[in-house]
Amino acid sequence: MMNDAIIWVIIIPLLGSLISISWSRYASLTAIISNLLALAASIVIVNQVYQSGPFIHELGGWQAGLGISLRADALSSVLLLMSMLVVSAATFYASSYFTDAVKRARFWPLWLMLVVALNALLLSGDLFNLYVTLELLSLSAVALTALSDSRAALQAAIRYLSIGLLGSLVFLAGVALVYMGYGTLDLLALSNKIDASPLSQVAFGLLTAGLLIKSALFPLHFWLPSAHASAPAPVSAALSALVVKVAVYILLRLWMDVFDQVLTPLSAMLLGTLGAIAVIWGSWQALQAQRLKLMAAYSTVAQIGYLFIFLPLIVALPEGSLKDAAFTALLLMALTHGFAKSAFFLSAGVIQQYCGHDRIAELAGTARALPLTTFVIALSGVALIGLPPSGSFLGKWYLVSSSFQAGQWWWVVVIAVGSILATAYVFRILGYAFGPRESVGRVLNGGRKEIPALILALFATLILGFGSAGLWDFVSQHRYFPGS
Amino acid sequence: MTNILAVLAIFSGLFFFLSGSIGLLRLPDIFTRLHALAKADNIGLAFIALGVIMLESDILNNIKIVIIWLLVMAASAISSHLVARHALREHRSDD
Amino acid sequence: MIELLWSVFDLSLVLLLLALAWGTCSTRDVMRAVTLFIAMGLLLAIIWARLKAPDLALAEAVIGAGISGALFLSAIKDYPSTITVSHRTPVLQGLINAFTLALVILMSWAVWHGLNMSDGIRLSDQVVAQAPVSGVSNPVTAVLLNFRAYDTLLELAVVLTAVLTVLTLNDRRYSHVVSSPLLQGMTHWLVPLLVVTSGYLLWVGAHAPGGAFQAGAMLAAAMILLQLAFPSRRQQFSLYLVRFLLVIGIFTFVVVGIWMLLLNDVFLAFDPDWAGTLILIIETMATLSIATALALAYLGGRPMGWEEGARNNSASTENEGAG
Amino acid sequence: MISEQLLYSLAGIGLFGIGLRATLLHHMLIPRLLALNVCGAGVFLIFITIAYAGAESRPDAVPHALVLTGIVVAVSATAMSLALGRRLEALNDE
Repeated sequence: MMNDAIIWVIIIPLLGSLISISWSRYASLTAIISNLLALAASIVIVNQVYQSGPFIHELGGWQAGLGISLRADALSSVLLLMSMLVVSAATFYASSYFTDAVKRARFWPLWLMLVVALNALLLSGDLFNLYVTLELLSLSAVALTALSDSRAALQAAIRYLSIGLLGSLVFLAGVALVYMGYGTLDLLALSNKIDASPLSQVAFGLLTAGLLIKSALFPLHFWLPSAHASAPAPVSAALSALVVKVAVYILLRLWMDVFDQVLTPLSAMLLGTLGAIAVIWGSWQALQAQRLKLMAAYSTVAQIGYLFIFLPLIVALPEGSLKDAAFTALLLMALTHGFAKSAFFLSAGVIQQYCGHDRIAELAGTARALPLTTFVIALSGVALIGLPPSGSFLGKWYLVSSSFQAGQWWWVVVIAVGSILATAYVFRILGYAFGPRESVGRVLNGGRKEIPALILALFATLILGFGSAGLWDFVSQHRYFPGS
Repeated sequence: MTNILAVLAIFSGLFFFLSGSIGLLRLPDIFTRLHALAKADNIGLAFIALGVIMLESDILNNIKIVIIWLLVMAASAISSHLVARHALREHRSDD
Repeated sequence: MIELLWSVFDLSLVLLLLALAWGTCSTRDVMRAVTLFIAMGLLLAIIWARLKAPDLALAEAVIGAGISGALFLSAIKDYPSTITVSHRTPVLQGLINAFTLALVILMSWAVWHGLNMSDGIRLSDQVVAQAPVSGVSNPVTAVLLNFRAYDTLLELAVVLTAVLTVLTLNDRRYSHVVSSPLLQGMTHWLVPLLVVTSGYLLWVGAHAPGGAFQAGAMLAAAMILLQLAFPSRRQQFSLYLVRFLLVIGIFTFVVVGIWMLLLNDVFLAFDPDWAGTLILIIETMATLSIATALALAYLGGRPMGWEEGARNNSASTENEGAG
Repeated sequence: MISEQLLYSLAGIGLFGIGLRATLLHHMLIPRLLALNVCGAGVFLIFITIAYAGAESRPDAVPHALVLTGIVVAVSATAMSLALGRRLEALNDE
């Protein structure tokens, strides 16, 4: 039973979704229980990878290639655990966020589908299956964005969907070319067969382009801010922390494990440059933003940029501990951002519900009315800037040191500017939040809403910061795909 | 001999289809177009079905072809009727 | 001679296809664009048949051209009928054109190389070799419901997600009522025929072209036809039944998968002896779900009373809160 | 035999290009959705061409199954986009 956790983590939310459609009366309870069960399953998976290394589940009992395989290694299992933690916290939060019962009944089935898509995507070992999970992810994410039911949200949702569909189709065209040349869809079999040819290069380009759209790398980020800012708060948290990130995960998987024969330093440099522009541009826009959630969304654009700066460094560094360290630092950055940004969005939701708006300039007094939420925002701000002891401090530290080791010092300038801008936008909010106001409203004590965000923020700052040594060992030992 | 007849039938079917399509493109209004389309296409399909029946020896398949022809005829008759009626109402409401 | 004729045939199919696609994408009249799109779908069905993919020909005709076309046709009533072509600046338009052209040339170059480079080892040999133990002899069904059944499970989840979204967003459309005695007369005998055909497609999918998706779409067509011809009868559908039909496909799929997991330690690992029966059960339920989903999607929103359960629930919890 | 494959795969690429171009150019929902569907049809055609192995031999069933999945996904996405558009129109009218 324990060995099958890799299946349960997908099936349990799926069953939960079906139940919450059929009996909307018990939907909240179903969602919480199935999330907790799936969280437990993801812990089992991480433990299994830790104990006995990466493993594989060949669905239907067919050899991977003919059938589809699910795979777990250090990268996917850690991201899975992060995603389940974020989702579980957001689930608790959402159970009290939606006051309208009809909205709640609409929310749960789609939310659980999003969880299914995230987990299925992280564990998939098959190129076409990745396409299907990407579509499931897009559709459920768009549906949840549209739940806000405002004009802005629907416009954002429509744009998000058509961009997402375009990205999937470009990805699918890449899949078609891969199958044309190599006759397989299994990632592992493909990594053994692949060679540098015109076909594989164009296919690789298409797959990458499709995923870049989904991961909102500058200049393909234009759909992100409106969608992430107009969705309901728990949805924004999942979109910014997870949905964008899993696209980066597939990209990384394809670049590092499958197409490593095909990629050129030049293409990595190109993505790194785009990432650098994203860091500066996103941070600058975040500083200009008038609304809290829009600021957080632009900050996501910037934080995704950091992840792409790692690519040219990892490609340039020689095989060995330096490369592994850069890779782990990338993972650490991704994890920290996931926890911090979801905490931030959940807190922004609390503020929005309390104040009735999220205009930054009018936040005066929230620090007194909502001390815990303001504290969470400060904590996640620490992680977004990259101050110690957060995980992103270590991540940026390694980013800087690998830039010097790879002889690409210019990234350091970008990182410095990005961090200064991040400091500015975080302190701008805190400055307004601590501002005085004549009549302080009722002090909200919404434990169910504030505690999940606090836990996520603590993960981002303390646990990842102080506990990252374990991650280092874990990733360097079990980083590779099972069987390779 | 049967082959030649079959090919002849299919070609005359194609001729009707062609004239139906030309009618669709060239005729001035929706009613005349429908007229061209429904009539010519039904006869065209009948000829093609006839030709295919001559080529096919299996009796079951032949029955299927006849059923298909009948179904298409009924469907095209009814849909032409609906299109025409809709057009007529719009035509009247325009006046 | 024959080869030449085939080439002429292929070439004219391809040119017509490209022309229809170009027309669909460049006309300024929405109605014309949709009509051309449907025509393109039908032409694609012929091309699938030509390329020896009859399963797809069926699916394209029923789903790609039929259901998609119906969705578009009913949607364009809600929209303005002329397309303002583009708000992009001329420079941007030029860039888009150049970019697309470059991409097309690049892909053609890749395919030119790629068609000759395959080592000939494809999954097709494995599919044929394993087909006898898959439980069905139609290789496409074997891939869909046995070798890559997990994909199909997630695909059903995609359909369900899309329909749930349709149901959450809007109330159903009431405007399209076509009451005509002729249509009603035809519906009387066409609907039973469609149901029988759908059942036939489902059953025959095991060894010949057909299967759950084609059958489901056919059944959906029957439902849509009924709703068009007899607008008053639809209220008699129990909404509990509709909910049940919507989820039964995935539910059966998952339950069978878990059963196999407990039995054989692998999710969805069918015993060869049982595989045929299990696949038929899954496909039957999936047909019902797909048909319900597509018919609801066509209605464009939730039927009356869809969210009553949640509403009652809210009323009762509010009362509890007050008490 | 190669020439048929080449012809149809080039047609698939052409369809993909036409759809892609129109998707990027249009900003109205329905034309853009039609364009996306055209684009998808192009990708499907590439898949089916790969499966086709000549007049005499049996085609590869795997791409057929993949395209069937793709068609169903496409129709779902279309239905969903149209519903989003309809809701937006309704909100605009209010």
